[in-house]
Amino acid sequence: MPSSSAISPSKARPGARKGSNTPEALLALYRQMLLIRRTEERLSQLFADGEVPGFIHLSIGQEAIAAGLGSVLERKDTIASTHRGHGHALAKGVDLNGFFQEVMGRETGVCKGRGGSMHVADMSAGMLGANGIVGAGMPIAVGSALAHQVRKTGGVGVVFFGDGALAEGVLHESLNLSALWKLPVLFVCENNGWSEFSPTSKQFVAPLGKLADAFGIPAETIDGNDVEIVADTAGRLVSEIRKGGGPRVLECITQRVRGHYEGDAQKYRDPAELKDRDKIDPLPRAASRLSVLGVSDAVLAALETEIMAEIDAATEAARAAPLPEFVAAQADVYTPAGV
Amino acid sequence: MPSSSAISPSKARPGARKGSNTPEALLALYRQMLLIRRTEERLSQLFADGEVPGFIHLSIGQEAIAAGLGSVLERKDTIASTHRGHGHALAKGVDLNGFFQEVMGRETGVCKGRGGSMHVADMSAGMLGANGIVGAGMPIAVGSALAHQVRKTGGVGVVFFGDGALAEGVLHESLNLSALWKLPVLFVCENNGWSEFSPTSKQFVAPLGKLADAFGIPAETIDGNDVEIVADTAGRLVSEIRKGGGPRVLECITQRVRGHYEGDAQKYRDPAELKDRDKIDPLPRAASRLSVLGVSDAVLAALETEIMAEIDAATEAARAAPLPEFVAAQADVYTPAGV
Amino acid sequence: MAELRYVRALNQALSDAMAEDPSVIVFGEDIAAAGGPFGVTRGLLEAYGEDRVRDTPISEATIVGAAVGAAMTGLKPVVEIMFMDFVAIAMDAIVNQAAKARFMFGGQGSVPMVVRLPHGGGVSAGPQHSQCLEAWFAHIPGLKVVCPASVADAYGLMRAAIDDPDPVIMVENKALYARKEDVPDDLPAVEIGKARIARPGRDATIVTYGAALYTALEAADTLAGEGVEVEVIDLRSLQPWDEAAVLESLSRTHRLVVAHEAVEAFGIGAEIAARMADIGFDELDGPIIRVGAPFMPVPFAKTLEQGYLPDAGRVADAVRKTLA
Amino acid sequence: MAELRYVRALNQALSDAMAEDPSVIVFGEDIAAAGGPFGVTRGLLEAYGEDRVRDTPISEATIVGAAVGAAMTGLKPVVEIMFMDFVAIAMDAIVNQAAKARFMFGGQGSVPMVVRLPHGGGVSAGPQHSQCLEAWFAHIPGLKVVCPASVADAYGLMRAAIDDPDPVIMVENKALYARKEDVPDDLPAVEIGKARIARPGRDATIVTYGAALYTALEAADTLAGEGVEVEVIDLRSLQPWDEAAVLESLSRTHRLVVAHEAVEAFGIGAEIAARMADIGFDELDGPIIRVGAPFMPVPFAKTLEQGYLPDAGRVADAVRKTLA
Ligand SMILES: Cc1ncc(C[n+]2csc(CCOP(=O)(O)OP(=O)(O)O)c2C)c(N)n1
Ligand SMILES: Cc1ncc(C[n+]2csc(CCOP(=O)(O)OP(=O)(O)O)c2C)c(N)n1
Ligand SMILES: [Mg+2]
Ligand SMILES: [Mg+2]
Repeated sequence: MPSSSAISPSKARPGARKGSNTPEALLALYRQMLLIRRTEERLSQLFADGEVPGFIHLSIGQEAIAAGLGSVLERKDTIASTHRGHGHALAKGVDLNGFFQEVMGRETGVCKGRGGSMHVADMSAGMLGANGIVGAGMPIAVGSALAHQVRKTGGVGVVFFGDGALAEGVLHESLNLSALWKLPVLFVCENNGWSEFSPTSKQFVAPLGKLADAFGIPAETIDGNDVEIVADTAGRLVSEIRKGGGPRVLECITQRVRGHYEGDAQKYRDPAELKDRDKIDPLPRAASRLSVLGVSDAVLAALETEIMAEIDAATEAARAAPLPEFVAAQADVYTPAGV
Repeated sequence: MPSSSAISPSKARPGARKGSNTPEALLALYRQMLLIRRTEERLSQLFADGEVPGFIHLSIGQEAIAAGLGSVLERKDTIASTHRGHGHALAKGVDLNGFFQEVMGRETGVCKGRGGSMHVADMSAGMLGANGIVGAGMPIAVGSALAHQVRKTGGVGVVFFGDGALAEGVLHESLNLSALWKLPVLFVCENNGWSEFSPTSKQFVAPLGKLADAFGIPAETIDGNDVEIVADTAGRLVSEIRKGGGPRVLECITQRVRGHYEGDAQKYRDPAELKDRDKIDPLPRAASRLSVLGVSDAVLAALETEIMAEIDAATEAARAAPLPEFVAAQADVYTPAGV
Repeated sequence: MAELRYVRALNQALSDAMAEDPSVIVFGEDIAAAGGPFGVTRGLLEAYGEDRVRDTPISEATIVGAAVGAAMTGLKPVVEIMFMDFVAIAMDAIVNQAAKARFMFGGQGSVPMVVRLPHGGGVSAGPQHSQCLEAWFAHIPGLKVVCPASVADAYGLMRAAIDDPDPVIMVENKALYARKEDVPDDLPAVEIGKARIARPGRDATIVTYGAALYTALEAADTLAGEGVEVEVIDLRSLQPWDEAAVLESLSRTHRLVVAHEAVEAFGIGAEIAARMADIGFDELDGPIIRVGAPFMPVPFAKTLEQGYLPDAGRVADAVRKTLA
Repeated sequence: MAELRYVRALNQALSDAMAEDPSVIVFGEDIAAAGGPFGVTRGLLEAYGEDRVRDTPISEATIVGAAVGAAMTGLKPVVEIMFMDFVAIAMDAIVNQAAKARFMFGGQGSVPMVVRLPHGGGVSAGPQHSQCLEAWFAHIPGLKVVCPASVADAYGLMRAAIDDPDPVIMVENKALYARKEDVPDDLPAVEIGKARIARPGRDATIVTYGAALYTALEAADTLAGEGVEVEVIDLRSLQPWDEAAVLESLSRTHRLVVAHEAVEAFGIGAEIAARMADIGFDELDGPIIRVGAPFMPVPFAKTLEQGYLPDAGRVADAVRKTLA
């Protein structure tokens, strides 16, 4: 799509390339990305082994966006996510154990195994849910922004959506309503160039920046593979929003490394598209920046070990966790009287 | 709304003010407008007298748009209209008698009294229906444009919609799909500043021209009260579309003279808004242009008489026409076998 | 005791709820400054301010979607879709989001929102402004559906709907807005899920709701003249509906008719009848007969709409038939 | 005779219809280049070209709305909504436009379009990718609704749906796509509205459709072992449905069970049961029992979905209960 050609991921906004982050802050961002990456790699394996039911959509390659956003949001801020929402959930603070147990369909999962990968949510963390309906998160985030505004919480609503979702009419309606009411909401488009099995360039013709501009909403298109750029830009936009500046749009150019879902043979895709993957992959990029900032390889290796231990533990805990029971689940349809 | 303030109706595109029309062509446009005006005035009366059931929305003040468009469309072209669609229907060639009989709920009406004012349609005239659902005509016109394209009819699909409809998501989707597929479709926004009881400026923030531009669709905003400007611009756009140029957007600035529906007390509206009505009313404007072009008052007076006779006849015919019978109507739900 | 109109009862309920609970907000098309197309929301803007009473653009999908998001995060939105027919544009937010959120998130939270849907015909509003689509919602786990017929219930069910922690579809028959009744000054909330015996009787039971209640009562009057005493049950809630009350009545009368304005086929009445043909089978001494709209769009012309709308004659015939 | 998969039968039907009639076009999300998420449209792009086989943006409301406009003006569009759940976004075009156009325009024209809606669970696809919402459409005058269970019917009903002058909702159970059957080489179109006796029997009738047919047949096998001979009727068409065939069977067996995967409450089975409790009342020797999904969203976890989906055990129990 036009907006993705307008910016080449690896050389986007070179001036902004040197993020304003301290080594500690960047290390935290890196840690978050690594946690998401290793978690999804593990899920990929578990899925292949039949330990994860249903279908799952991995965000491998796109972690900088979730991590960058997560680093600037507060717990009271609310996010609405997509079918590709593992990263968003973890970066917003959903507990890793509850997450694994959910995706593996356990009673102890964050949604008691009722929802699974496509419906991970944690109200206490302001994570209003992954969503199986493309675009549906937009009005939900707008509504949560309305609640922030009316309740004067000082919070911000954020919606993540893919480039394929640009074609849904709710985008138009949500941009308009949030501009009209000056709602504290950030629209984050994760533009990975793909909409399932089709390049989005064959589906949607309007650059998001131009669309936002028509609604008078300030928009930025950035290299979504550079976690510092994401964190810096998101931080700036979120603080503008928090100050009452109204909605903002942030388009992050990135790439989908895996298939649309796990098991997707991707016959429709030229493998060459990913040949420069290492150059654009947010993790090695952040790692090399860290080494420029003086963080040693040993620190990164230790981090790796630490995260793998967490993930191993979460995997084992999920395996050991009880499966949900049908009769109990029926009680979750409606709120029990007296609650 | 921004797009309406961008252009002041009475002095819009002054260069274009002198239309390229011959006296004959302008007289035909005037005739069409006059027919619509007098028809709706009659309906207003009939409604007040209880002879028109349901509720009706008049386009008084907006006739230049219907007449201008109607003058450049061929019979094979297809239009999708709105709740305020009387003018579109008549200008597209729906028979006046069938029209009156429909709006007055007669078996001999163009839709056999099944639909009424909000659902006037005539497939043989390429009038795909007024519509009770705001925005719903857009994808229908887009679909008919698809049929024109696939069937290579050389025809064009046109959708009329109001400024209030700008807020519906189907606009976004329809603009995108028609740009993507280079469909022969013209989007005609009748911007009368009102969306029911609310000024559209309090509902929608994006100028249509900017929106269209985001989709790469050429758009023009014109004085919709000048029938020559409408006819000339529509003629140019329709011929570009017919030549395969893809979709176009035409925004016509106009005003709603009557209430949202007949019987609307309009407490919400400052009567001063319409004080300059005569200056912007498309009928006197066209009439004075006609006199500049040498058409005598006598000709106009004769036209008036002729049209009133047609309308009187149509009214009487409708009064005399049979009411529909329930049992027969049930047979219209599905196509009978063998058709 | 004072005379109150249905529309005013709804308005009062909204106002009382907003006065009691600052988290209640109201939004929709032309509901604020103009007070709503039917006047249900009149005066709320003046009383509660523009933060809590908002006119929206014509964007039904996002109106309801935003209500879901707001309801998840501390507000209790009451949104209006001007005519029930238009809810076709907003089904995702209701069905895939609001209805499922509590369950699919494992009971973490509730979605306390009300979607107001004016339904029904009788005013030549035609096929796209008259439909009764409540059966769609009753079929969706996670939703509640109510449909008040009386003025007292208009107040009481609106209060209950707003108080309810789960999403409630509030169906209001347009023909009832102007209805007047004498009601007590202090109207109570009405428990969702409880039917009401609108007229006691022993020979047959008519189960109904909404504007059809008055058609049923008229039929009962006619039948009383023939010596047939019909019990009329006003369901009030359609999801959940009061199975026990219907079964109890049936076990006294042994005859069942179900009447509503909605299309008969696959309508609300189908479930009532089906359920009674199961759990109430042993009580039945005659066929269960439904009276609803015929299988056609709501027509415009008066002669057609008259033929279309179920009337007391058809309801009385149904009772006679099951008694035959 | 050759072995054919359900998904291939649908594909063949689309291809044959496109070959015969140049006005048939197919569009939807990822249906062209990728051949559809389930492969139903595979090869059509190559065979019929990009003018007639089109990938669309993710814009369900406009996909279906455009199909309506195209169908009014000379084409016969077949559109796919990837999962039936997503049709919630496109209800206006189906219900307020396609279904009503012929009637509200006084029978001037038809709207020959097919909307393909894959429904059903069983693969842990969760609450927003598993719903069976066909009852919504069966309630709407102007629509037809079909749901093939067998491979031959997948072909025959797809052909009939495309040939039909009115809008047809084609419901395909995802779990059946992989199903294989031996079928004749020359499959005929199947008349919409005609049921099929999938298994003859004399002791009770099970009325069913879609994937639940196989659950019902399994139950019939079990019951045969107990000496109970069940007749299984595959409705195939849900609107119109074959009332006469059901009544005829009931008048031989005198016992009725209705089984489907959709939520039981206010589902398709309610209408079948309600109708038979009226016109078939005198034939009934036991309660009409329905077996459908419980009143909850389709859950994700395997243990939950197993408990959720109606199985042969529940169907057999229902038969035993009505025979008791
Ligand atoms: C309303 C709706 N339509 C279609 C789908 C099927 N679907 C799931 S993901 C997807 C593509 C989304 O693309 P994009 O928004 O770019 O997200 P990405 O997968 O690239 O992260 C589609 C069409 C859906 N889930 N919901
Ligand atoms: C989907 C839908 N929402 C709301 C309405 C109620 N309604 C009818 S006309 C109208 C305002 C339309 O304004 P505009 O599009 O500017 O047309 P105008 O009346 O000015 O001609 C509204 C809200 C409707 N008919 N359909
Ligand atoms: Mg994408
Ligand atoms: Mg307007």
